[in-house]
Amino acid sequence: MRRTMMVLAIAAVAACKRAPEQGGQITASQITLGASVQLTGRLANTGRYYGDGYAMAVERINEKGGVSVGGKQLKLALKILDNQSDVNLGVRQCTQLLTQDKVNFLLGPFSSNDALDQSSVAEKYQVPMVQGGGASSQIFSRNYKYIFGTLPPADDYYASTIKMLMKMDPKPKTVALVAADDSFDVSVANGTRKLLKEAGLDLVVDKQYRENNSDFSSILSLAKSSDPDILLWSGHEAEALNFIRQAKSLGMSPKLMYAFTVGVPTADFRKALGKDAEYAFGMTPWLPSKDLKDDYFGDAAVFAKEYQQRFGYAPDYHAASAIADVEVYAKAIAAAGSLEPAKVRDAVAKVDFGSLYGKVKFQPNGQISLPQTVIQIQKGEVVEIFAEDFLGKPRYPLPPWAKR
Amino acid sequence: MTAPIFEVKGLTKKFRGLTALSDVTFQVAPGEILGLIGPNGAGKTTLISLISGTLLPTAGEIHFEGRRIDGLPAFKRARLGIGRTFQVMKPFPGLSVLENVTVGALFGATEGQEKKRAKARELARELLEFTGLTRHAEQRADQLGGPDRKRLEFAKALALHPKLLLLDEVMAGLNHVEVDEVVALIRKIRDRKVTILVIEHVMKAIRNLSDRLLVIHHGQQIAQGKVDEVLADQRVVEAYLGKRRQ
Amino acid sequence: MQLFAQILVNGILLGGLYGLMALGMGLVWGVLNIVNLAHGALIMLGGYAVYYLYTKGGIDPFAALPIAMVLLFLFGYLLQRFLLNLIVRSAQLNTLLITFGLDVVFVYLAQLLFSADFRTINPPYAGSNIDVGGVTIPYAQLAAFLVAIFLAAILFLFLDRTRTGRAIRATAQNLTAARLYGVNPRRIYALTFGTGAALAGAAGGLYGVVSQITPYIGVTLTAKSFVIAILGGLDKPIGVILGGLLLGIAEAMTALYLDPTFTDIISFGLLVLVLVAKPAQILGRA
Amino acid sequence: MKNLQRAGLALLAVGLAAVPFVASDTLVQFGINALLVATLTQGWNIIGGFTGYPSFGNSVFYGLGTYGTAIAMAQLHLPFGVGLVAGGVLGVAFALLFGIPILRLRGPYFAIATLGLAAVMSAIVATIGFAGKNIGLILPLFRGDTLFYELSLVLLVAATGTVAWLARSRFGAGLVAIREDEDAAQVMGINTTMYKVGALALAAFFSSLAGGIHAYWITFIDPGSAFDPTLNVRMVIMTLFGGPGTIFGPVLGSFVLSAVSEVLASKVSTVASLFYGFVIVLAVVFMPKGLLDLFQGFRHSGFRYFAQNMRRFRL
Repeated sequence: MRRTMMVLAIAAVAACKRAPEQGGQITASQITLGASVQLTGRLANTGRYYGDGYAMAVERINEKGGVSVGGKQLKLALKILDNQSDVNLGVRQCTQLLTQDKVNFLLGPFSSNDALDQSSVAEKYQVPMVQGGGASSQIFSRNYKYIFGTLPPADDYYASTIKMLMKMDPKPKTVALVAADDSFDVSVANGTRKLLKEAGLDLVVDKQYRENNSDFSSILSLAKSSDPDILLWSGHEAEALNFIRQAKSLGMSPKLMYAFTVGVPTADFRKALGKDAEYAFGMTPWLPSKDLKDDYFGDAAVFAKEYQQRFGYAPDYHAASAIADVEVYAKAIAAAGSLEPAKVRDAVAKVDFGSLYGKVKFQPNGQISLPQTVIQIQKGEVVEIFAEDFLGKPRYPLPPWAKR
Repeated sequence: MTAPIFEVKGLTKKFRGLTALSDVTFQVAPGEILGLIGPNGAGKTTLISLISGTLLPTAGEIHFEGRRIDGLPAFKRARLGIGRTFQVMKPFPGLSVLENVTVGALFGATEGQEKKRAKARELARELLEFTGLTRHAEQRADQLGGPDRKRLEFAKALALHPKLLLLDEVMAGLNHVEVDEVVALIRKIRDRKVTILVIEHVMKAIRNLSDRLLVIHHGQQIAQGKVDEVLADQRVVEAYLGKRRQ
Repeated sequence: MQLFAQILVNGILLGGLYGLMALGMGLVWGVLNIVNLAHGALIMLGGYAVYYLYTKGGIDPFAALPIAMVLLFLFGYLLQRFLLNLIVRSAQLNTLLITFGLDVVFVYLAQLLFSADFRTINPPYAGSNIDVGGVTIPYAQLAAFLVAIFLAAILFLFLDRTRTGRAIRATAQNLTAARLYGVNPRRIYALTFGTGAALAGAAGGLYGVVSQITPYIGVTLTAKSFVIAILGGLDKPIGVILGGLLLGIAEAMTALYLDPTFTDIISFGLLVLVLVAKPAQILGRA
Repeated sequence: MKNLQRAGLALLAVGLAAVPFVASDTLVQFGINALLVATLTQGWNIIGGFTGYPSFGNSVFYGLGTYGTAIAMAQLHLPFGVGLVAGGVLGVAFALLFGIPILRLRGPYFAIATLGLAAVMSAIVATIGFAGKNIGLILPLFRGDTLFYELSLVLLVAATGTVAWLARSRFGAGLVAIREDEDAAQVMGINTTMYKVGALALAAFFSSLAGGIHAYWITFIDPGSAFDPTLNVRMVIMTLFGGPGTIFGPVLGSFVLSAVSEVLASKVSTVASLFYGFVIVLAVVFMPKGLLDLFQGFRHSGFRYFAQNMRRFRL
């Protein structure tokens, strides 16, 4: 027994001594970005956009010569750890990245909850974290100085959709709102309630459900019995799939349209639902458009094609947001002319450039502001419908399930 | 007869309408050995469980040393000095024989109770000596053979410093030699001024041991008194041999 | 009133599937005394089996169910025969430990083999329904419910009427007694675990038809099965199905009359209450 | 010999206490986590290992400690010390209140009742506005990992000290007797209800304090992470891995498993969970009685230890 404890103690001491050397590969000739991302586990399905997006951006920037810092061309390096969708592990990995692997700057994980936790580490060590996976307003309400986000605020997700609805014919009157109870979706729901009130729409069903719920039959039956004109939904992709499939099997369909915060832009969503995905409205801050010019990839359309080729699945705004995160560092480091965290942080706060993701410029709280383009699935394709004004023709109103 | 150390009045136990024990009344004098007999299913073990407190009575009273105890939980009765053995023996299987007995010494009747493990262990060793288990002291309880397990039950119960010891069929499954050993052991225990209530099937042993007998049949108390008188009682004979029709 | 009837139907249909999920877990737990934490992973594997049989093999999901069950049976049989049998006589919690490890391995391998993509088993008739007096009854859910009841009935008859089934029940009572029965316990153990896995496979296929499959669905399903298996009395098929129905209806009603965020409070609260208030009566054994 | 042992332990404690001053921040972070998990495991050992009640709901104490601390700090703006006490009180009070009804259940029924309680509490907290609903609470940021580390270490030492006391005290003997045979324990004069509730309260005490420290350290909590049900499985597994009902087994088990999973997570990253799974499966097959037993058994009989075990536990 005693011997065992001794061995443990010795091992612990030995581990201490060796620890600092392990991250020693960093040389002055490169800038290392670190991230703890959900490559496996519950959130792996969306987490992969970040792992793949970061890798692709770093590679491309290096192909284009890297980043110029004080007259010297430095290459980017990337250190990604898989946090297995475990929030606590993510926090520890961020610390490891900063203290042991000595990465220069941090990139973010997917999801608001993970970003909330991980950004505390960045703030603690006063190293910038530019993250493209957390949109909840909570992340940016803490007066942290080192956290930046490239997803637009959750509160405004339905702003463009509601604006569109007011211009539709027939004009909707009643709305059902269904949202999950986690940080991001509560932000969405709160923002949406306000927007609906301003627009003069009548909220007839307002239900919150528990995160990871898989059975929506009660909510659907309730919604069916109050027969709303439109249904606005906010939650996670897995739940959206269940919701739509169960809506079909219970014959629930709002009179005019339904819209979802997540899922609609992703290929996975369309593949899993097949033709049941038709008519679903959604939103995205990003579409692979030729008009989005980029210094490294040409434009967003080219990027989307290359991404699809390389990884075997189509990118959505998560991937584009991830690319933008890396580009933010490239621009900010060049502007700062230094690798000092505080200086780079100030430069990040000041960036203002056009990218394949859109115009990247942070508000004082650290979050980006991008309009959400309303999209709809029509014949298996994602079609742009509305931004400031109509971009495409919506299929409206929604026919009941039996007549599709 | 001196003032009874232990007294049961009108004790009744029903399980969901089924009467397991009905209106049992008896007394036990200090230092006496009372034999409790009856056919299988008569309610003997129920009676013991009611006395030790693992079951609560539906009606009736139990008095011990002038104090009413039928509302007390089992552990309190144990601390007052009522020890029992189980028909299906219940050693602490994963503990050594010594530790099994030590537990009794740690928690038993208040005056004999040892709060310190070391002292309790000393006491336990004495009891192992007394019951002839010393050479098995370090063995795991679940590795003991049949007769030794019975001895362990005794030792555990004795470790409580009981004033009243309830023995539930401690001789079942033993051969003649072993039965004689146990009878001798029970006598030795009685010599320590312990009052004993013994349930037994082995008639020879019970006849040898008991000062008085109590007979239960179908939950009813059908006879009580001197050993020979009770065994000659017509109802007792009928209970054991079945009613003969004329 | 119509809404109430609809919710009741929803709850019953869902509850049948819940019951089927728990059947296998209860059987393995009751007979082998193994609390199989990998049960949800087996459900997940069953889901993938049916998914691939349908999408790649073009076999109707309900026709693919028996095939998936056979595959899962073999898998379960081998798992018990060559791995779990090695440790079944050590502390009961050890089986918990090893099945937890297996769960981790299965989930990882599933992600490697099948990717983290959402998969749905979506035959043309999934989503169609029939209207009975204003109550909508979805065909796929109804079929899933009937399959669940059917399998529970088969399991009941198998345990009650066949020689092998009786041997399994004898094993549940007492291993030594089972030996006297003339059965080879190693085989019976493997057979029982295989049967449990086969039932999990069926549940997985049906789950894919009404919901979706990812490598990670197992954890929640294990927890649900755990609860239902206990409520229903472990290796009592009828009881387990009733337990499933109870949970399904309770969840559906809570979502309607209280709040959807309360479903967990009610279902687990119900469980605790049942356990604390009346352990012996409600449960098959206590 | 005994003194030598004590000296060794003291040395080990001092060595562990020195870690934040000599080691890298990463190791300290890992240390905080490993120490807290070891404390939880040791807490489980009290109710599960000693008393034989396999709780699957100890996460509820951890969660209550987490929330007690977080509510005090984030909503009431009280200092950390007050929060920690609040969390501890909440956890122990819960154990006392619910211990009596659920400790009447035995074996798997107890396990599932505790699991249910933990799930209910998590769901209830997610609907309380004052506790931040399902969105969670944000605690003030504090840059003091050394403090967190030392606090966690003190807590673990206290928990282990308590278990060591159990192993030699009358109270501990009572718990072990309950584990071995509760009916027999009762007629031997053990107030089983009080002892069981006492054991649960002790477990709750250490678990909730661990939760409180973790809350302040991680700065953001929500019901999902505070009442994480997999935490229960981890506690059980780590205890069994090390050796349940022993003093150092649970600590050893949790250190080893934490280290294995951490090394895997940072070195081989994506296949980490696969390896972790295999480690557990192999551990059960080759050391079904835990690490401590393996050490003793192996010293005693070498490689035959494995064969002996195999023969004993296979069907």
